[in-house]
Amino acid sequence: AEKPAEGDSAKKELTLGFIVGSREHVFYNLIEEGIMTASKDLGFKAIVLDGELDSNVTSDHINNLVAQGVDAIALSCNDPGGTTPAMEAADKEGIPVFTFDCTSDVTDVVKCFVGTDNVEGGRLGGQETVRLAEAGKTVGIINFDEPQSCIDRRTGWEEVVKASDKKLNIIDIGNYEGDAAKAEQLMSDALSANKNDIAVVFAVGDPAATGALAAIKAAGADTKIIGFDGNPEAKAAILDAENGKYWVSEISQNPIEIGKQISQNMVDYLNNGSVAESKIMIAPYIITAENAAK
Amino acid sequence: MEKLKAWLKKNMVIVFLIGLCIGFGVTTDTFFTTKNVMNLTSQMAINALLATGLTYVIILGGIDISVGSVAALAGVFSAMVGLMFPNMSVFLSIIILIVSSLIIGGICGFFNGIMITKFKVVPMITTLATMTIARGVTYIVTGGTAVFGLPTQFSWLGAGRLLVTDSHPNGIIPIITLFTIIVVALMHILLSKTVFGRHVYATGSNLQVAHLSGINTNRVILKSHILCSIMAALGGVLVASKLQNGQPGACEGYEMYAIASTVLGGTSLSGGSGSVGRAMFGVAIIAVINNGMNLLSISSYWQKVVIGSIILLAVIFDMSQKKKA
Amino acid sequence: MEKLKAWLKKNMVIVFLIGLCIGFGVTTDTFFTTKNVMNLTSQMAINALLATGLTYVIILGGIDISVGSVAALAGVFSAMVGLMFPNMSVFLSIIILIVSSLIIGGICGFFNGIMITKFKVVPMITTLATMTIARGVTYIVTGGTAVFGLPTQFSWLGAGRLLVTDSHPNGIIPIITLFTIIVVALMHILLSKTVFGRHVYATGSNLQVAHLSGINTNRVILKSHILCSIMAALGGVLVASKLQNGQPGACEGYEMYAIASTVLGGTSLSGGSGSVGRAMFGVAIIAVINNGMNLLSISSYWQKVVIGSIILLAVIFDMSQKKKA
Amino acid sequence: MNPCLQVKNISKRFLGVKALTDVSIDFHSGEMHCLLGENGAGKSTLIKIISGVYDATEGEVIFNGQKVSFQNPRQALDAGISVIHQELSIANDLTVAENIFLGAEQRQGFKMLLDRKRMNKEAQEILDFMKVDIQATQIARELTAAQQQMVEIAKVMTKKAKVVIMDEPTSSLSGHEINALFEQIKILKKQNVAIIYITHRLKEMFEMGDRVTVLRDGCKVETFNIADVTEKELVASMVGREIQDYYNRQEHTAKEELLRVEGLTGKKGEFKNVSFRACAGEIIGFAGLVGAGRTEVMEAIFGARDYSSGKIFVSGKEVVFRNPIEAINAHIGLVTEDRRRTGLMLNAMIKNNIVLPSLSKNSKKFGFLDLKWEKEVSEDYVDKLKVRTPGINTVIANLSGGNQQKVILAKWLLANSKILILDEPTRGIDVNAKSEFYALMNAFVANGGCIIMVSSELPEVLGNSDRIIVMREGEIAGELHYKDATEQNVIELASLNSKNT
Ligand SMILES: Nc1ncnc2c1ncn2[C@@H]1O[C@H](COP(=O)(O)OP(=O)(O)OP(=O)(O)O)[C@@H](O)[C@H]1O
Ligand SMILES: Nc1ncnc2c1ncn2[C@@H]1O[C@H](COP(=O)(O)OP(=O)(O)OP(=O)(O)O)[C@@H](O)[C@H]1O
Ligand SMILES: O[C@@H]1[C@H](O)[C@H](O)CO[C@H]1O
Ligand SMILES: [Mg+2]
Ligand SMILES: [Mg+2]
Repeated sequence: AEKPAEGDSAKKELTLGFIVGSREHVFYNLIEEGIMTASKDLGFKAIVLDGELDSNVTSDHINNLVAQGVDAIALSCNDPGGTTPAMEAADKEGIPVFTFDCTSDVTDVVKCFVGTDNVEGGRLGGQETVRLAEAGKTVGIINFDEPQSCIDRRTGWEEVVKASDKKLNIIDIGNYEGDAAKAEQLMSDALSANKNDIAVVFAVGDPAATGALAAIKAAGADTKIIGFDGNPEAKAAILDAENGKYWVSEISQNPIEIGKQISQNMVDYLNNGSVAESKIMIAPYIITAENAAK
Repeated sequence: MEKLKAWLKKNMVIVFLIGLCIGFGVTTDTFFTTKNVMNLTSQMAINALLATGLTYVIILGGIDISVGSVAALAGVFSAMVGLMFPNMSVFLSIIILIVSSLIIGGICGFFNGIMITKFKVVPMITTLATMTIARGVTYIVTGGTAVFGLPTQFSWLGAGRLLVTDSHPNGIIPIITLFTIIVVALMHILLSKTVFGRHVYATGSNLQVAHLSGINTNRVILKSHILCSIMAALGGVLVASKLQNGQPGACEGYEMYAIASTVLGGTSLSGGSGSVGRAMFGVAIIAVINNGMNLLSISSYWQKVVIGSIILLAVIFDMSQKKKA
Repeated sequence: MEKLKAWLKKNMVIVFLIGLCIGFGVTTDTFFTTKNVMNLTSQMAINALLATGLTYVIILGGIDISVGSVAALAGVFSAMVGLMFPNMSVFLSIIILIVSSLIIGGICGFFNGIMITKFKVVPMITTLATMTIARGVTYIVTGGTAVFGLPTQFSWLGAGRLLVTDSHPNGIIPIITLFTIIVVALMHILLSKTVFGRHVYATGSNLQVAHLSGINTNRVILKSHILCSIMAALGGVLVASKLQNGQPGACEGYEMYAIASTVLGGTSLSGGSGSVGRAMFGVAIIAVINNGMNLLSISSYWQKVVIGSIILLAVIFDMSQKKKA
Repeated sequence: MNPCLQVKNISKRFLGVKALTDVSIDFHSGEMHCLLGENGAGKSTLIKIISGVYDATEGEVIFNGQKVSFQNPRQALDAGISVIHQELSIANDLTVAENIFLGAEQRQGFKMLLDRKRMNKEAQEILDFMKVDIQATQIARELTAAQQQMVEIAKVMTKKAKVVIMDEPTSSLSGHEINALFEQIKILKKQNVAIIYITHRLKEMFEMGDRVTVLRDGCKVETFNIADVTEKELVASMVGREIQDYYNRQEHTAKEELLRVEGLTGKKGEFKNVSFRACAGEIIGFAGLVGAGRTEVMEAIFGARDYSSGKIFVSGKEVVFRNPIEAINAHIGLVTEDRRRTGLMLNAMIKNNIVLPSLSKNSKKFGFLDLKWEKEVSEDYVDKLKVRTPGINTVIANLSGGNQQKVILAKWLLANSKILILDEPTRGIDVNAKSEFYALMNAFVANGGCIIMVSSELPEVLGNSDRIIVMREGEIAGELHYKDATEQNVIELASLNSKNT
């Protein structure tokens, strides 16, 4: 894409298109919050669309944003490369493409990616697991097998837990498919199968942690939960006298920051023709009862 | 002996269910533990309620694919109401849950029923619309976030257990199981022993005949849809209670398992015949398969293949035996 | 004048569609741009193919809720085959896509058809099972991750555009649109102009009469299900081609929009009447609403509410006019 | 004496159709008042207005001296008007007792719970009293059409109604059951109930009726005292002109053998050891009581029902039809006994129905439809068979029964049938349409075709057949030449009592 003339951009308000992974997920709604804050601060018009975690829908949205004549597009690709043809077509039309949360390695048109280092987040989850479990105990993971972000978390978690010298026994509790109630059932069944003897469970997303919490309480087990995302309900649970006995730790992303940063980079690119860094990894961090209140 | 054979032929589903249980009993060492059996009954509860309501509308020759969405709406509604009473007693929480499901189920069921009887929209399309609209409303009222911060009392009905012992410090018998048994039993009696129930069968068997016999068929259809949605809503508030949390995305796709359970229980999709009690065997089959496969750590991908095949097999098996009888 | 009125009454859906377009044309300044209109036609393609196949089985009085899963299976299958030919030409890619859909659609449709005709399992349950099994198989063969790394040629059919100009560096006319128009037109002719098509209507109108009139109704049902699944599979390979990528989670829930489109187009869920051509108006209505609401930046939550309401409204509107006629 | 029920200046308009025009009739208690008229004359419409199914466009209904306007069947029932409708009104999935008490269930426990025991007991009592062999606890689906009709009769008997309306109650009944029905009617009369009775069978009217009102094209022609009128006068009044002997017997000459059946035995014992032959130029009548197994034999011949043993020969060659397709290819046609369920695609057009079995053989290249051919042949047959309709594009559900039957006949003529099997071909069809239908049958055999006619209406069998085969409990009880056949000896052969003689 060509560098826009300096004088122009000062006057004309920019219109930026965003496609979030799914409006049915708090995490993305928080990213949207970040985008909206940035839109006020930086003075651009934001069009935010729901990708419904469906690459076909996301591709259609990209084409439609191009037809609407937006100045730049940012999207969350839930799998490596699913939206490549549409992204490349947009680029060819002179509209720069950005990604957040999940990116595509298949194409080189992406100007900039802002997201969490999910492998690192998984490692933090692994550290917490090792910290919370006594040696030789069983620890489990509730995973979500499809989104690349969650696959990465699992990779990081397994790496650390396997490497620990506590000789923890790892079990796979199952694929919760994004449904809290399904996670509840998986967790109850795992507790049955292991006679309540699971020391720690790592949930790759907050809905899974919510389900696990209900199952653990009902079973009368004392399994500790480590969640992922940093949603408000996670913080509330950690601070709660009762629930905080189980849900003790959370690996938090910073979705609002992701939303702000992606916006900033888009504006920068449109103003300067380039971005400072093409991959911005926002470090995940651990939340426990000590720092949850902030 | 002959009698036993005839009974077996008519009740292949039960035989099938027992077979499954024995199978999992042999292949795992936890299937028949008290804890697992109790879990299993509590896991059946939601689908049992959905299938109970669906039995009514399927006997009418209709269908309701909105049950999952109605459940979710009722769930978040009850959670939002619950937030207004941070110091609620267990008793109040039960009232909140039940009243929420009556309100949301009543509204959605009334809407479905009116569309079908007054506007003559076929049930599949009516409930498809309701499914979409109710889900939309759920997301609008919650803003897409889970409704959380509810007190523990809120989860008594959905997650509590009775009979605390030393080895079971949290109790043995799930309250949700008892509650569901009572509701399902009442709904079974309503369908099989009352005049209203008879009118449901008659309307489903032949609407024209029922009308000419002086039955207000529109009212029967309307009431059945209200009951169906209330059952769905009850399922939804129980999920919320269980999770102590109102999830806008809850119960998505549950309609399909509920329909399958009802059909497995012998209710015919063309209407006129079926039974709440027998639908429970369908519910049990699906729950046992899920639970057993989880105990065996079968991957969720293979679980899909297995559950689809078993539904098909059970239906074929059941039918082929009935034909011979 | 009278004739126009009569025509309008019979074709309320078209009036509805035109009204929607005018509405969005007035409220947005991009709806009627070439780019947007072309996007719109290409975005209709998948649902158009699904609805076309569904029209056949719905005319038979059946249903197929497995179309979304069959589409996904065919999509990943075509992508996996495509990976074996890293240097494929555009021509070969088209062959791969079409042959994949014939194979997967053929197998799934045959399975559905045999279950329905030989094992007498009702279509709803048969296709519910196929829906679950096909999705499971799709996840198993892919291990849950997308099949990627396909060459650009693979996406010619699904994402390519003809007529490249300066202002349209990607071309104007979507190839997927042309392809879909041809397939849908052929399927329309098959249904409306051939003996086989007539047999589909006859079987759906009254199975027994058709059988006693010398029609091999089982074969008609089997063939229709194969056609329906092939259309679904074609839709699926086009998604894969469009995304240059085989997604195991693709097309989930698409069956509901396809069914709604078919019904909006006037095909009756009780069988015996309907038309592929008219189903396309239903497809267009849904696509226009989606597109228009996005242009108006209506939130996706409200979109659900609006689309559910409009499906309901359109059906009520259409029926009330027909009754008066 | 004051009339118990009056209709005054009733008119009824459906979209585009005027079904009734200014009809006024008085009905009296203790009297059986018959309604007579051709198919589509408006008889059923009138009773549906009386019983709250339809609203009248104009006019009023006066019941017990008061103007009434029932909004639904419930209100009419509550007022004491009870109806047996023309279409069978049975809920197949319910038991006999549940059907009998449908809408008027016996209750217990706070009026919510069903009192099954009492319903079963009382239902069984009335069935036994009517001397029909039906169990109150049977599922209605398991009953034959005749038994279902008897259940409907039992249902009105329990209602203690002041007016009982019966719309063609005997169309699926045979002699034995008709007698049982007449016994009940006598009881109703004694109880001073007003009876409105619709039938196309004049004989029944003369046997049981007191008065008769003739309707033609939705208008009332006249009300007669049955004692003062002849059959001929009634028919003339109904049709609008004199009709001669409507069986119009013609002499046929049997030619070469077209069909021979040897020792045909059904898989479930529906029929046993059935043998007969039928020749070109003949009409063979099949008589018997309802349930004698005639329908099943015909279905077996047509390839629509499996049989366990026996042989079928067409034109001397042995055939085994695995399905109707093969029978149709051998030029056999079957007009089934249940027009609406197995005879017609009711929501399709006339032309679509006519060409259905012949489509494949008359298509263009690649299986394309020949629409010109479809139009031509349909119009041709509609003309030839004098089907009364605005055109071949009319939806067949809108035709009268007789005209529907002609379309079915056209369908098999077009399919080039040589052997036509007609199962109860004139059920529910008015006398005029019947006589036209018989003429078509005669023309068909005169052209070298062969007809096998199953009918429970004896006059029809006697009036048209060359030979009469009588079935009893699945077996052939005897065969009579028409000259030797009388109602008496056919009934004797058909009924159980004569088994030992
Ligand atoms: N619901 C309806 N809608 C439109 N037309 C109707 C309807 N019901 C009856 N008709 C028409 O009204 C006229 C009278 O029909 P009706 O059924 O009363 O005749 P009928 O005398 O009972 O005939 P049959 O002897 O065949 O039973 C016919 O022309 C019929 O087609
Ligand atoms: N599936 C079956 N199993 C056992 N018996 C049967 C079965 N189907 C029919 N029958 C018996 O076969 C006989 C023939 O029944 P059906 O009423 O069809 O005879 P029909 O002579 O054609 O009567 P209609 O005069 O009404 O046409 C009856 O006695 C019936 O009970
Ligand atoms: O990739 C996303 C986010 O990172 C978040 O955890 C929500 O679920 C996943 O699908
Ligand atoms: Mg009539
Ligand atoms: Mg018969």
